[in-house]
Amino acid sequence: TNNKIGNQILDKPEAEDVTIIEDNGSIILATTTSTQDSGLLDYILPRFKEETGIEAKVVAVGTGKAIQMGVDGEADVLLVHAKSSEEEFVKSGHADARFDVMYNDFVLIGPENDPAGLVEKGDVISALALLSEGNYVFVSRGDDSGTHKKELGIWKDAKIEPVGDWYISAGKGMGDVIQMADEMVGYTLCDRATYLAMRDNVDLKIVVESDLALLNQYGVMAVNPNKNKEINGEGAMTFVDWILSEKTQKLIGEYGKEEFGQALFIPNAKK
Amino acid sequence: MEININGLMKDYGERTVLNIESLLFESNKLYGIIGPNGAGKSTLLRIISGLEQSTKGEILYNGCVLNKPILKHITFMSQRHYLLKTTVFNNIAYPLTLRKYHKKIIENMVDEIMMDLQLFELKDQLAISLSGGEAQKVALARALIFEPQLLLLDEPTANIDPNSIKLIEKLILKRNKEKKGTTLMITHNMEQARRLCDEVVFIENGKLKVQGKEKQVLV
Amino acid sequence: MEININGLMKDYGERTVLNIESLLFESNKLYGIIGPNGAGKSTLLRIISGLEQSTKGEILYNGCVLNKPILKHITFMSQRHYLLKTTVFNNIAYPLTLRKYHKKIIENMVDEIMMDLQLFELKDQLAISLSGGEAQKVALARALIFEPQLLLLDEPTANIDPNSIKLIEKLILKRNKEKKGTTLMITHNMEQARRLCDEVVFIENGKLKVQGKEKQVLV
Amino acid sequence: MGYIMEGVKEAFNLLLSLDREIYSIILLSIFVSFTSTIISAVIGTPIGLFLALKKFKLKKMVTRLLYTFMSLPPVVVGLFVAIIISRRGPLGHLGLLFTPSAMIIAQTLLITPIIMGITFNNAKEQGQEIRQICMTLGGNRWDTLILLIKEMRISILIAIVTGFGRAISEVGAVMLVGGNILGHTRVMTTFIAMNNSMGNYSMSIAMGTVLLVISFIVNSILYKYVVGD
Amino acid sequence: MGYIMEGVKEAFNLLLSLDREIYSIILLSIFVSFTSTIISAVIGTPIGLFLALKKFKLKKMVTRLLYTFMSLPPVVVGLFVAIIISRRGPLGHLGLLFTPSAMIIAQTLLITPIIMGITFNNAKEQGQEIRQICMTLGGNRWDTLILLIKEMRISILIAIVTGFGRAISEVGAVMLVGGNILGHTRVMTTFIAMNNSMGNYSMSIAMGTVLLVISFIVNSILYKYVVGD
Ligand SMILES: Nc1ncnc2c1ncn2[C@@H]1O[C@H](COP(=O)(O)OP(=O)(O)OP(=O)(O)O)[C@@H](O)[C@H]1O
Ligand SMILES: Nc1ncnc2c1ncn2[C@@H]1O[C@H](COP(=O)(O)OP(=O)(O)OP(=O)(O)O)[C@@H](O)[C@H]1O
Ligand SMILES: [Mg+2]
Ligand SMILES: [Mg+2]
Repeated sequence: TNNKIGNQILDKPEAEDVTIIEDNGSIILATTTSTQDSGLLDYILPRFKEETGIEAKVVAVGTGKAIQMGVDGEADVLLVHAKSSEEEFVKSGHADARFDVMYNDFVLIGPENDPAGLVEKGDVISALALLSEGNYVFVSRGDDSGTHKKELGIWKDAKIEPVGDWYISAGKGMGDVIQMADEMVGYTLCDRATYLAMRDNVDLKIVVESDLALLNQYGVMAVNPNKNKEINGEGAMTFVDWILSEKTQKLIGEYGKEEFGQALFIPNAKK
Repeated sequence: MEININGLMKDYGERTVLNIESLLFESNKLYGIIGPNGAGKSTLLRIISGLEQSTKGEILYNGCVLNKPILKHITFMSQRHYLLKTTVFNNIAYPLTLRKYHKKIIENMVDEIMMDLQLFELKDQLAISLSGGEAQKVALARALIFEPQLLLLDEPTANIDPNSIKLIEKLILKRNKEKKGTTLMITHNMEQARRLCDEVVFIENGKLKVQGKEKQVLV
Repeated sequence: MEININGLMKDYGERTVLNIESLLFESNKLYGIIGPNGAGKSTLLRIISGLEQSTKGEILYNGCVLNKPILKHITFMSQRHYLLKTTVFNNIAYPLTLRKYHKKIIENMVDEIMMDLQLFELKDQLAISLSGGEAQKVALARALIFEPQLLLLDEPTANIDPNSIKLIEKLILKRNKEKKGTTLMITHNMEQARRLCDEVVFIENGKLKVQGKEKQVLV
Repeated sequence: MGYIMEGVKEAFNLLLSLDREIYSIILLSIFVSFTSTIISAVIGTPIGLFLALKKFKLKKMVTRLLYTFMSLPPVVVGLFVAIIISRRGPLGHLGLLFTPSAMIIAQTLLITPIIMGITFNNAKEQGQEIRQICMTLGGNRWDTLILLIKEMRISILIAIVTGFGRAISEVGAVMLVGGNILGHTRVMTTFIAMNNSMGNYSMSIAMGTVLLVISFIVNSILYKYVVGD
Repeated sequence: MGYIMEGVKEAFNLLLSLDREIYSIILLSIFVSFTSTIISAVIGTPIGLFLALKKFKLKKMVTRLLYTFMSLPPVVVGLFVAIIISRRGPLGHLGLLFTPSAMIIAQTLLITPIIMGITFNNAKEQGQEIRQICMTLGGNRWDTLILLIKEMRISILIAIVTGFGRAISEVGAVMLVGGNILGHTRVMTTFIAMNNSMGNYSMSIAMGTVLLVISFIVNSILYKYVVGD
């Protein structure tokens, strides 16, 4: 019967059937808006509850805030994508370790007709350099998120300081920024998963992709349970083990194939 | 202004509070309206003033039904008068301000009536802080000042002291003598009705009981 | 209840509206308070009732200053009475409800006073829809019903028809004869003062002018 | 424009679909906003009446502060509550963050000043007379409070309706302290905000329509009950 | 708790720093909310008075709808406005999206029902008498409107203060239609929301404190001007 229930849940992954699953407490998972907006969590988390009896409560915020929640001990486990901040986090003793979970990549997206002709450039640094000449709008997350940090890193590599009317600092989540870029007929940098999830709603296409500089690595960290007695350290470890497990990794690799014709995330946990 | 009432009825729910077959108020006369509490006197005046709709019947003002130009020449001083949240002066001046009189003229007119009613000392006092009788005088002054062709007064001297009543009656009589307009005045003071009115109308249970020269009615 | 007033003063801003050096109201007597509009009569009653603070001076109720138990035995019917947004019955019953009388007793008492004042037909009518005189009767009934030791009435019959005035005066006199408490009553009706009062107090410009048996004062 | 038509259509589908998830979101919204409105009314009405009728020093100051608190920003209230009930905060041991209780607390803080302020303002105009009547007829403080509430019921109703409207429609506070967790703390407004940022406009419009319909029904019931027509 | 103390301290730093960016955010907030409050008051007050005093069929229905619209959720209003003025929307050619004008439009839609509803409710109680006085003394409709506004100024004030409070404190609508663009459409509430999502709590609290102080000053000025004390 167990198997049957599992199938039901897989059939309708967003449904969360609390009543028939034993209750083993809950953990708070702080993660980025991109994992929630892409629909991945709704897809895999029912499975976690089913297998472990632990409920993962997702709080989707910017990476900056997710990490702050970790520092404050407000979250039990973090699933974020800002490698250097994460390593800093571990170094400061807020977590014992960080593990790679999966990656996808960032893409530079822009209007269908690509008025700036970025498609020809092929690499992100020269594409951004062209944008910085100021004739085309670029919408930045501007919110200290993983994506924003990535973008700032690229500007730095390109030795350009992005200022001017063309550079829109939005201070908003990924989905909102994509919509703003669409509305303003501009460009933006975003993760592929969110773009794929939203592409039907906007007139934007990918103009630069597959640049090594655009890799987007997600990591998972169980927050140091010594911070306060409310932290569910055990549950957090269970989650980390679970998301790194072969079965879950496979599940991650499958997400999106049906709907978008390609996987949104590539699992890369090291065993 | 001549008022001609025909088949007037007013119902509140089941109850008919006013039912007057025919009643005529002639031009420039002063009428007293008397009758027990709840007889329908105020209701009648409210309907004549246009504040309330009758259930049935018709009222003609100089032969016409009520319209905006006529309305401008009617005023009604209610039993529970409302004074504006401003000074006594501004309250009395208000109808003149509405008619865009010149400031100087307004001042003269208001000063005059305040003198007549011994209100002058209260000129700049806020109306909300007046005593009951003072407030009633102000409401009366406000109604009298623009010399309406039809003046409807609902117990205008109920809270007034005997001396002031004399002043007020003098003003009302003067208006009547100078033929400045028709006056209908509700009162429970039979002496007053006798002193002032050309004719008295007695209403009971919503029905017109007697109309006539005061002496006949007030027996 | 005996009321002893000493050096009472009330100022509004610059103006002194009440300045009474000494005044005594004896137990179980009926006093009339008369005087021109704005003399300070209502102010005096409001201060005695505890609704307003005096600027200076002292009032003793049976020798004590005002406190909560005494307050329970005083009532004040204001010139601009406020009726509750409910039926006539509930309005009159309200002071008894506050005193947690038994429902049956309340009903009997209210019915009786409604009979006395010819209000019975209005029992279930909403108080807001009453005529001016009807409302005044209800306010009076509400003040009389719980038989206060000190009854303060501010022009209680100003809007009442002559017949009803007789009923009301009968009720007030009965109370006085049965020595159920002290009554202070403001009125502008000199006839009424003569008919009812044991003693009359004449106030002018905030000052006590004459106090005495009615005949001496009302000349 | 198409989104709007589509959204309204979808609103019907949403309601008719009998989807358990959608219904639990709607019910949670109603529950949270109702509870906080009731708590706020119970606290705000008497205090508003009291402040209006009592003379005391600093009354002017208190009045202005009260009006100021009527414009408390939901995001600030949310953050404030979040800090207090966060694990490191003084009430952390209660484990309230990201629960419906937290949302109720935040909304209560948000709308109590609104209910209090509107009640206060109306009582300043009509309350004195009512208080005096009760006093002269022998009522004590408690009687006065009861009578004030009865006589001012329509004014108090509008205060409560305004408060409820604010509670059920605000998103800033509940997003912060509730966290928009599926199946736990997701309410109508956070659902709408989330769908907005996912670009699912017609879903947002649909839920927005449902929200307005609920608001309409609640107002009608309250109105009927209080005004009696 | 530390955040809160820190935040209040930071609020002073913020104000004293004379940072142009911070000041332009504050000024934009005030400008946008003020403008929308004025527009809403000009529209909402007369209509509210009119609805309260006029007898017409469906009045009960209109009343309830009005109360319902008092609980319009900012996110829905924002989305609605965004759809209308987006590139593909009917007013797209005006290029209003992500401009202060868009924020004013959204806030105006949001608070007009609030101002209208509160005015309506108060006018139902006191308005009839005022209207009748004006009529019996020879005033026309316009005179009546003026007199109603004068006599009910305190009630109207509270309606406007409530509306302004809602406008300056809401984030859902301005975030959507303004876009929180640095130097263009970033206002106090979107700044706070953004700092929240960045985990800069003390910055949020600081700006929240500034917002309340401004609200206090605006209320005090309005109050002094209208009530005259
Ligand atoms: N809305 C209403 N519903 C029911 N009855 C009403 C309503 N309005 C007035 N009445 C009744 O109509 C009757 C007539 O009222 P009206 O005010 O005309 O009396 P009145 O003759 O002026 O009395 P008074 O001398 O007491 O002023 C009263 O008995 C009153 O109770
Ligand atoms: N708040 C106030 N500010 C200034 N003057 C006031 C205030 N309240 C009352 N007064 C004045 O105090 C005086 C006394 O008022 P009070 O109501 O006691 O008069 P009264 O003797 O009852 O008169 P009436 O016979 O007209 O009822 C009046 O002239 C009134 O204008
Ligand atoms: Mg009458
Ligand atoms: Mg008086």
